Amino acid sequence: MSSKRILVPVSETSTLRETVGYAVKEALDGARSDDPGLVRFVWICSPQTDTVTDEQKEAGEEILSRASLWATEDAGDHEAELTVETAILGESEYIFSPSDVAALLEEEVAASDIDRIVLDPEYDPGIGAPLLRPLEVELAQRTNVTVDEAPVERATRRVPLLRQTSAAGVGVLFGTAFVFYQILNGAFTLFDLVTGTMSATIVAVTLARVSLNRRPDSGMPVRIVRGIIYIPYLLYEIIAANLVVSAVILNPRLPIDPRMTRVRADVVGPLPTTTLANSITLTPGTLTVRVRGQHLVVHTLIPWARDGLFDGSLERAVRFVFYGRGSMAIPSPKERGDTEVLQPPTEEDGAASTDPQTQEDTTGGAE
Amino acid sequence: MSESQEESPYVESQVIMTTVQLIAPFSMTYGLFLLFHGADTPGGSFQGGAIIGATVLMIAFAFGIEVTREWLRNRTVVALAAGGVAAFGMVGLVPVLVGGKFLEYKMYKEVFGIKAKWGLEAIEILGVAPIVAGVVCGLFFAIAAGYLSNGDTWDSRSPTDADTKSTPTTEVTDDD
Amino acid sequence: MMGTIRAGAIIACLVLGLLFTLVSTVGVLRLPDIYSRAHTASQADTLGAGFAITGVVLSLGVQAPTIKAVLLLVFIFVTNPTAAHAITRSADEEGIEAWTVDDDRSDVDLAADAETGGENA
Amino acid sequence: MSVGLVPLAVPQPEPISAVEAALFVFVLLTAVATAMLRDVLAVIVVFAAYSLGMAIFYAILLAPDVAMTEAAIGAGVTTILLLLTIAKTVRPNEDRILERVDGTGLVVVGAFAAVLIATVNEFPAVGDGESMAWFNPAVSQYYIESGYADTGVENAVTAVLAGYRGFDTFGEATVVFAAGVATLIVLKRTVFTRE
Amino acid sequence: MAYEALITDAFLAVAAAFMLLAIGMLYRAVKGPTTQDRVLAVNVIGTNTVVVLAVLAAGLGETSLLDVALVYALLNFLMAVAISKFTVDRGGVL
Repeated sequence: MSSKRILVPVSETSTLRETVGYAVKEALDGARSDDPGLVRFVWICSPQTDTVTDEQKEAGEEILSRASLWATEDAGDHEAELTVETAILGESEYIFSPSDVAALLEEEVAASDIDRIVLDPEYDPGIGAPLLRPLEVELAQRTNVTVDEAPVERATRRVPLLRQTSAAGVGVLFGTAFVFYQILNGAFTLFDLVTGTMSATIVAVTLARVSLNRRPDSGMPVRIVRGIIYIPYLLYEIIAANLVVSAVILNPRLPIDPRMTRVRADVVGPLPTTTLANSITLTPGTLTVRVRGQHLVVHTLIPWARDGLFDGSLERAVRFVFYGRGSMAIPSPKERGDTEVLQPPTEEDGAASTDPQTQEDTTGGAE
Repeated sequence: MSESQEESPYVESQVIMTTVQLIAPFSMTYGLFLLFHGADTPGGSFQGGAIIGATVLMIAFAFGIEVTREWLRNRTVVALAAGGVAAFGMVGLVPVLVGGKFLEYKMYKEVFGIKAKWGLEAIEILGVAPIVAGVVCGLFFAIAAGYLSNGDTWDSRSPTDADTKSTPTTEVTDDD
Repeated sequence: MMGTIRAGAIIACLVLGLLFTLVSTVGVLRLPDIYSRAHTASQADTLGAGFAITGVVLSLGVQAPTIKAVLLLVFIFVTNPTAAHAITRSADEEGIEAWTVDDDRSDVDLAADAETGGENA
Repeated sequence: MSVGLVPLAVPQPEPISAVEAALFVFVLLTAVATAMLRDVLAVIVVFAAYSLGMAIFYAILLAPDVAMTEAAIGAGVTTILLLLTIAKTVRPNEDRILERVDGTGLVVVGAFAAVLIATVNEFPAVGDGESMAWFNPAVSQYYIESGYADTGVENAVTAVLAGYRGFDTFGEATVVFAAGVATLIVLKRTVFTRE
Repeated sequence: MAYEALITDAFLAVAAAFMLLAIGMLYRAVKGPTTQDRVLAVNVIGTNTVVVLAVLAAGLGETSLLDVALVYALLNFLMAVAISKFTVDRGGVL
């Protein structure tokens, strides 16, 4: 499971140092001197002009050399077990969207036999749009390698409150607020249309940079439709599980077996993670306690719920909502070895139905 | 910003942040709805202003006060509160200027041909709501800063202020 | 006939809502520690509220206020799990350990251990 | 109106309903718990529950304006500001959850409460058509009859607050503003110390 | 429309029952032991309040109560979010 060939796209960010450290640590994990791990740093040219200026290229080379210096530094005594490569990408192409970046990275994956991509949470190749989320989606669709965000701890707050926004973003927010206002109101008088417009403008202007994680794109309506399909499924899951858990709680013997577990979910980005975390919480018997990147610390009440969680049906459904039908067919977290019971039973009582395939894969670095 | 974030920086919860991002536009729209419709339906500008203020608190809790501070400048909060009082006074004084009495809405109809109703609406929307929203935010940030000040960088004046922080609660209840 | 069905549906929804909220209350009172209690608080209660408000929606029928009741449902379903997450996260942050069947400590002990033990989450 | 001392129950047009009874118990319990708890943080949390009960009370009494104020202020603002203020205080470390009751204090408070309860009887019943409020045509009746004609506002509460008593409301708004300013003066800072 | 009275009674009875459950929940709010337990209990009471208000709105035929319920639905989780900050290092992370 331990992945050893890691691709890291780099850009000038405050979290680059920690990302490098994380990638090196992951690459060294399980590597031997006869079978060295690989960390490949790539820098993607900014697309401001058709041709890349020397200045830009120099800046890129500077970042890359800094990254590889850090990487050797972090490898320390294990230097022999690590190969560090650098490359500049996209010199001959015009890159202006997340999917272009993803396409470049996809080529890289094929060329260098990469099996994991580590993303800097603040990675931005300078194409001027909030990019991480769409990039993660693209990569999840295009490649079959693991994509994860480096669990960096920033000196400041985890996420900046204000993000870049766009006319489309303001528009979406304005529309939402306006529709909500008219729904509340129920009548369409001139007064309501005027005040509704005013309210929606105020909301859009003040909150556009707060509420939108990313620029709305053409995939948004599709995701909304898929989200609506998801609701009845979730309701069914909630009700079915509720009946089971209710029976347990009303049972005079109270046959519970609470355990803290950890699952690495294969969804990336704030909204998918939150949807998954809240769906898990809403489904009785499981409760998301912490979210660290892709690692969910989930408290489970009964073995039945634990098995359901490890089967990953909700994860698949959330992947369907955000990445489409094609991305549903992934192995369950249990098959991937992405599950772990943090409080394994100490005594051998036969009831311990969950065989914790405890694998110290990627979870160690999450703390 | 402050590199010396002491030991083990606290990581904000992704789930809480995303939910707040989702709820904030709705609660803010609802607050605005209440203050615009205070004249005809239950609720009104006081409640609307309080809900708008609560929306800001919501964001401050999810993302942390420092970043909210960058978003909402000092002068925004002060302008809301002080501007509200000023607007209220203005609406009241205009009838005086044209020979009526303070807050005599009838004068709006007689002199400007505006229905008296809009005078009421004006003090509700421009006066009461901004004052409440501004004061709620202002109190929140002021009290929150009260105990961040222990050696923290952004209380430049007196780091000992922290001990006086329990006084403002009496003022808080005055809002009702 | 339609009236009978509608009345039946409304009352069924209300009874179900009451039932799940009862489960939630029993759970919060009975279960051994904060994490387990948060389960029923966030889930049974959300579903209970969901059913009860569905009853209200059915009874209001097609009119303007109905949509407010539907919005209530939506907001409850979005905010309740977040609240449960926030609460348990804070418990985790304080270092309160989750109770397991092997554990013979009570919830009071667990809370006290978190304060005195000094082990971080 | 009967003057005889009927225990607590106000002469109501309708008997007290099950909801009201349950609500009464709830609010009473939260109030007692708020007074008795030792941990100040717990007091604030339980006080939030009290505010929830009061909001339903106002709703049952058909005062949605007041209920909404209670909702917005109670759920959104008061609890948060109290928490902010209290968060750094010391909490009692003992096992005891509730305060010990002081006998003398209980007697004094009980006597005071008894006096207050005795006056309840003199209140007009909810929805009582013969109460004083309806017999004062100079004020109440006037508001109800000509409020809409005078102000063009459908919500009578708003009509009174912003219309008839606009000057008063101006004063109140200024008081809220002054309260904010006073807090800043006490804390010796602008809203954000560093701009 | 013979059912109208029945349904109204049902709504009022359910509101009363929800209040009784809230009273039960108060035990947890008072007993604790941790602040999180209390906030959890009050959060459930808050959800109950939303339900009671909505049910009363239907039972009393007073739809304006739905507006009050909406305020709670939007703001009820604020305290839970707030407490998640305050319990950590006594609000130092705010």
